[in-house]
Amino acid sequence: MTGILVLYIVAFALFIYGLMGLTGPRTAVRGNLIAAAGMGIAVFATLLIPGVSNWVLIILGILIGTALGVPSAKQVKMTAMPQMVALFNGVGGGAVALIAWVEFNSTAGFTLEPEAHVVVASLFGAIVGSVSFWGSLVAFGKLQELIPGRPISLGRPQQIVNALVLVAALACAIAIGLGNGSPLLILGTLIFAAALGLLVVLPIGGADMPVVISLLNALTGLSAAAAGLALNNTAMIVAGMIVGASGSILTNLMAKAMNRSIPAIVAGGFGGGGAPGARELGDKTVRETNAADAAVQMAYANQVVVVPGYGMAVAQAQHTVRDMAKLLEDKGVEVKYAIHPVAGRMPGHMNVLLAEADVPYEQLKEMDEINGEFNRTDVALVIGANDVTNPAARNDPSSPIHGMPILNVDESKSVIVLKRSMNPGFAGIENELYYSPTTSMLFGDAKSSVESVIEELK
Amino acid sequence: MTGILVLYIVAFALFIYGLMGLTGPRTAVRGNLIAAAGMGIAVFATLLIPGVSNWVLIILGILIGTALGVPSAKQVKMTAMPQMVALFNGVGGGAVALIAWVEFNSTAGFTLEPEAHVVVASLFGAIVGSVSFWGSLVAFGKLQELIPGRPISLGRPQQIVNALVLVAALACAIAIGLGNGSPLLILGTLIFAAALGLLVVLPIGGADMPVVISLLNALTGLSAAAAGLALNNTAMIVAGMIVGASGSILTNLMAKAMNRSIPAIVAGGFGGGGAPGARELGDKTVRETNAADAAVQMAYANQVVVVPGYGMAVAQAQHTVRDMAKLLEDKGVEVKYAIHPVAGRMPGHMNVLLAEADVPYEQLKEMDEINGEFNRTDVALVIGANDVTNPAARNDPSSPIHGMPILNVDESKSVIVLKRSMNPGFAGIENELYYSPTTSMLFGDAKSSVESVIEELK
Amino acid sequence: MFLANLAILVLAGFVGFAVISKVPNTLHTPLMSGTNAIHGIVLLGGIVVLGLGHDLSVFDKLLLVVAIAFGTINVVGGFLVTDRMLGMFKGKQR
Amino acid sequence: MFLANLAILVLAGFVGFAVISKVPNTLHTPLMSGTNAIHGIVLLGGIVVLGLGHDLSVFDKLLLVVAIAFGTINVVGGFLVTDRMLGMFKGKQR
Ligand SMILES: NC(=O)c1ccc[n+]([C@@H]2O[C@H](COP(=O)([O-])OP(=O)(O)OC[C@H]3O[C@@H](n4cnc5c(N)ncnc54)[C@H](OP(=O)(O)O)[C@@H]3O)[C@@H](O)[C@H]2O)c1
Ligand SMILES: NC(=O)c1ccc[n+]([C@@H]2O[C@H](COP(=O)([O-])OP(=O)(O)OC[C@H]3O[C@@H](n4cnc5c(N)ncnc54)[C@H](OP(=O)(O)O)[C@@H]3O)[C@@H](O)[C@H]2O)c1
Repeated sequence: MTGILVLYIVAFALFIYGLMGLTGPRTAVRGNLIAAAGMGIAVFATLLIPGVSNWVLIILGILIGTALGVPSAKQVKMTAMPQMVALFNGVGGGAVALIAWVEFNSTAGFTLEPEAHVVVASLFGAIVGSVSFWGSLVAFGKLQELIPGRPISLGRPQQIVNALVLVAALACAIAIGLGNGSPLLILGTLIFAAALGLLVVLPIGGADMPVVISLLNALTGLSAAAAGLALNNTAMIVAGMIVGASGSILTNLMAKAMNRSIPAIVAGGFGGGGAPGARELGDKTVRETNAADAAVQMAYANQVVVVPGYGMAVAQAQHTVRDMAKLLEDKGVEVKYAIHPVAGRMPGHMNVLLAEADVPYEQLKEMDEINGEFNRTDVALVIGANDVTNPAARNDPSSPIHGMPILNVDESKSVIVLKRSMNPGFAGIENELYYSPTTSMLFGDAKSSVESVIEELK
Repeated sequence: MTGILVLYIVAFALFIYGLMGLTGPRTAVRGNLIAAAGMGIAVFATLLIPGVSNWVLIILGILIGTALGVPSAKQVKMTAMPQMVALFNGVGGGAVALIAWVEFNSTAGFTLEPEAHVVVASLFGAIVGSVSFWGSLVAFGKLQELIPGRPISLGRPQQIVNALVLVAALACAIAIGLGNGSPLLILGTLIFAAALGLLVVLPIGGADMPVVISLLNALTGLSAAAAGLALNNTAMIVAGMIVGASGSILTNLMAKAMNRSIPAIVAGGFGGGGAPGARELGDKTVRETNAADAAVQMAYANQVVVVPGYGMAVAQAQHTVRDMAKLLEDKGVEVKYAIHPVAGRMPGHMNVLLAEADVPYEQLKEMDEINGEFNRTDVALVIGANDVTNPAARNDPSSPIHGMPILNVDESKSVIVLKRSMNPGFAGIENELYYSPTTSMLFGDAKSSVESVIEELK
Repeated sequence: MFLANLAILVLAGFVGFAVISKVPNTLHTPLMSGTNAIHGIVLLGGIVVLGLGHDLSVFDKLLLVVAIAFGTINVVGGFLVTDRMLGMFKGKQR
Repeated sequence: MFLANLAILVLAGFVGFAVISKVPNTLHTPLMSGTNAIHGIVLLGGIVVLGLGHDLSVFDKLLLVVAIAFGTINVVGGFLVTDRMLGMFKGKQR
C-alpha cells in the first residue's frame, strides 16, 4: 500500500501544480498536460493495489470509455464545447451515483457497514452525483438544442416542487442511514435526486448554461470527494475537493463577468433571450441602411472595428467576416476586432470563433485595449453583438446590466449594426445605441448580410 | 482524541484564513487576530489530550513565556521590529531543538523508537531548529548593534568551513539514526548545528538581515513541521509547513524587491554599507549648500517632496522632519513624502517611522504615485536616502542595482541631499545624482541638519 | 483515519480556493473544462470497488463497468477538450 | 498514519505557496512576523512531550519548560508585534 499512497500524493501534487498552470495564459497548455499526467499516475497506482481482480471488466470499462470519449472530444466543433463539457461532467457525476448504488447493494444496504461516515458520504455522493448527471444532461440538451433553450418552468409552484423532491430524496437517504436496507430506498434516493436535477436546470435559460455547467462541475467535484471519503481514497478526496472548491469560485467569477448572481440564475426564468415587454420603442426612430451604402462607408474609412457577438456565432459568419476584412485591408482600411470578455455565450467564445477563421491574433483587441480607440474609429461594425455594446450599462443605473463594462462603440464616428430584427439580446433589454443618429441598422442574418457587403466591395 | 483532532482542523483552518487576510492591507489586522484565535484553539485542544500531566510545569513554562514575551513585544520601538522578529523566530527554533533533545533522552537515543520517520524527523528538527536559533541570535545582535553590522567573515575558507561543520552535524545525526544512543552524539548534532548557524549569518551584512530573518523564519517553520511529523501532531505539521512554504516565497519576494539574490546574500560579505573603493570621485564636482540657503530655497517653493531613507531612521529625524514640514506648510508650501518600497532596512520602514511621527497619511505617496510629480516639484529634499534615488538603476546596466525601480528625484527642478558624507549607501555604490548641477548637498547628521533648517525658517 | 481524511479534505479545499484567485475571463471556460477533467478521478472508485469487491452480483458488475466507462469518458474527454480549447487561444501562449 | 501526514504536509505546502502569491511590498514585514508567530505552534510539542512523557529526568523536564516558554514567547510576542506593526500602517486599513 505504501507505494500506492506515495504515488497518490505525487498524483495530486501534479493536479494542483497543473491547475496553477491553467490559471495563466502562458502556462495553461502545459498545466493541462501536467494534470493529465497526474491522472495517469493515479490510475496506474490504483491498478497496483494488491488483490485487484476482475481485470477483464475493468479493462473493458476503460476501453469503452476511451472509445466513446476520445472521438467525441476530438470531433466536437469548437462552438459546441460548452455542451461537451456538460456531458463529460454529467457522466462523472453518474459514475459516483452508480458506485454508491453498488456500495449499497454489496453491503446489503450498508447494514454490514460499521462506520457512519462511510454511509453518509456514500449517500451524499449518490444524491449529488445523480443531480449532477441529470442536470448536466439537460444543460447539454439545451445547448445542443435538443430541448428548447428558453426556460421550461412550472411557474410559481416550481420552487415548492423542487423543495419537496429534495426532501423526498433526503428522506429515502435518511431511512437508509437509519438501517433500513430495502433496495427500493436507494432507487428512491437516486430517482428523486434525478428529478431534482431535471427540475432545477429545465427552468434556466440556455444563455445561463455556462454558469450552470460550472456549478454542476463543482457539485460533481464534491460528490467525488465524498466517494473518496467513503472508499478512504486520498487521491479522490483531494482531487474531488479541489474541483469542488475551485469550481465554486469559478462559478462566481463567471456569473460576475456577465453580471448575474448565482441565486438569480438558479431561480431561473432568465436569459431565454427576447424576453417580452422589452420592445417599447416609444417614438424613437431607427435609421436603416443597405449593403451597398455600408460597403461604401467602410471602403472609405481609415479604421473599421469589427464588434462580434453571439449573433455572429449563431450565423456562423466568422469566415465570411474574415474575407470581408481581407477585402477592406486590400483597400487600405485598417481592420481590428474588439473582443468583449463575455461576448457570445461562453468566455472566450469570440476568440475561439475568430481563431477558427484564422484571424491574425494581432488584430484581436481586448476590451480595455480597444475602448480608447473608438473615438479614432470611422466605422464600428457590430455583428450580432448587443448587450456588450449597450450604453445603458454605463448610463442607466436602473438597467439590469448596469455596471457591466462594455465596448464604447457609441464613441466611434459611425456605427453599423448587423442583426435580424430589433429583438433584444441575452439580457432581454432595449439597446439605445440603435436609436443614436450615428447608428444605422443592416437587418438580416449576419452571414448573408456580410456576404452581400462583400459583393458590393468587389 | 476525535474532538481534539477536530479542534486542530478548525485551528489550522483559521491559520490559513488568517494568513490569507494578512496578504491584503485592508484585511491584515483582522487576519492576524484570526490566526491568533486559531493558535488559542490549538493550545486549548492540546491541553485536553487525555492523560496530560505535569500541569504545574506546563503552566509555569507558559507563564514564563508570557511574562517575557508580552512586555518585550509591547515596548519594543517600531524601528527595532526586525530584530524583535528575529528573536521570536529564534526561540521558536530553539524550542524545536530542545524537544528533539528530550525525545532523544527519553527514548534512550531513539533505540526504543521503532518508526524510522520519527527518528529522521526529530533529528532534522534538532539540526534546523538549532541553526535557526543561533542564526537568529546573530541577526538580532547585528541589528541591535551588539555585534558590528559589517560582515564578519573568515574570508576565502568560509564556505569550506561551513560545509565541514554541516557534514559534522549530519555525521552525528546519522550515527544516531544508525542506532548509536550515546548522549554525546545528540550534543554534537546540536552544537555543530549551532556553529553552522553562527558561521552562516555572521558574514552577512546588517542590511541583508531582513531577508536572512525571513529565511530563518521559513526554516523554523520546516523544523516545526518535522517536529509535528515526529509527534504525529496534525496542527504542528500543517502550521509548520505553511510557514515553511510561504516563508520561502516571502524571502524570495523580499530579496527581489531590493534586487538581491538569496545565494548572493547567503554567500555574504555584502551590504555592510560604505564598501571600500566606492569613492573614486573622478573630477566630478559636488555643490555644497548650507541650512540658510536650503531654508530659503524651500520657503519659496510651491511643492517640496521629502524623500526619506535609511539615514533618517539612523538619525531618528522623523519628528524633526515633521516639524519642518509644518513650518513650510504654514508658509503655503505643499509638502509630500515619497515612500520607496525598500527605503530603509525593512519593507515599510519609512511608513512606520513617519506614522510614528504622525505625518498625515494623505501626505505619504507610494513610488508609482509620486514619480509622475517630480517634474512639477521645485525642491526634492532627500533625507538620508541614497540607493533608492540613484539614477544608475535606470541608466547604467553595469550597476549592481540596475533594474531596481527608483524615485526619479533627478527630474525635479532642484534637489537638496542631507547626508553626513559622500559615503555610499547599502549597495555601496556611487550616486551620480550628487554630481548633477541641480543637486546641492547639505552635509551633517540628518536630524541636526533639519533642526538648523528649522531655525532658519523661523 | 477518517479524521486524517477530514484534515486532507479541508486542506484540499483551501488549495482549490487559493489557486483560483483571479483568472482572466478568457480562461474561465478552459479552467472549467480542466477541473472537470480532474474530477474524472472517480474512475478510481469504480476500479477499486470492482477490483476488490467480493461476490458482486452480475448487475453490480454491470453498473461498475458503466461507472468505469463514465469515469474514463470524463477523464480522457475532459483533458482532450481542454487541450483543444487552449490550442484555439493561439498567440495567448506567446 | 505517516503517509496521511505526508499527504497533509504536501497539501499544507501548496496552501502556503498559493496564498503568498503577490503581496504588496509594505506588507512583507508584517507577513514575515505573522507567519513567524504561527510557527510558535511548536509550543504544542513542548506540552505534549512534557504532559505525556513517562519518567522524564529532572533535566529533561527543565529543557521542556524552557521549550514551552520559548514557544509561548514566539506565539504571544509574534502576534502582538504583528498587530502593532499593522497598527502603524494607518490609513492602509481604510
Ligand atoms: N460570454 C459568456 O460567457 C456568456 C455566457 C452566458 C451569457 N452571456 C451573456 O450574453 C450576452 C453576450 O452579449 P452579445 O452582445 O455577444 O450577444 P447578445 O447581447 O445576446 O445579442 C446577440 C444579438 O445577436 C443577434 N442575432 C442573433 N442571431 C443572429 C443572426 N443569425 N444574425 C445576426 N444577428 C443575430 C440578436 O438580435 P436579433 O435576434 O435581432 O438578430 C441579438 O440581439 C451578454 O449579456 C452576456 O452577459 C455571456
Ligand atoms: N527596505 C528594505 O526592506 C531593505 C532591506 C535591506 C536592504 N535594503 C536596501 O537598503 C537600501 C535603502 O536605500 P536608502 O536610500 O533608504 O538607504 P541607503 O541607500 O542605504 O543610503 C542611506 C544613506 O543615509 C546616509 N546616512 C546614514 N546615517 C545618516 C545620518 N545619521 N544622517 C544623515 N544621513 C545618514 C548614508 O550616507 P552617509 O553615510 O554619508 O551619511 C547613506 O548614504 C536599498 O539599497 C535597499 O535595497 C532595503
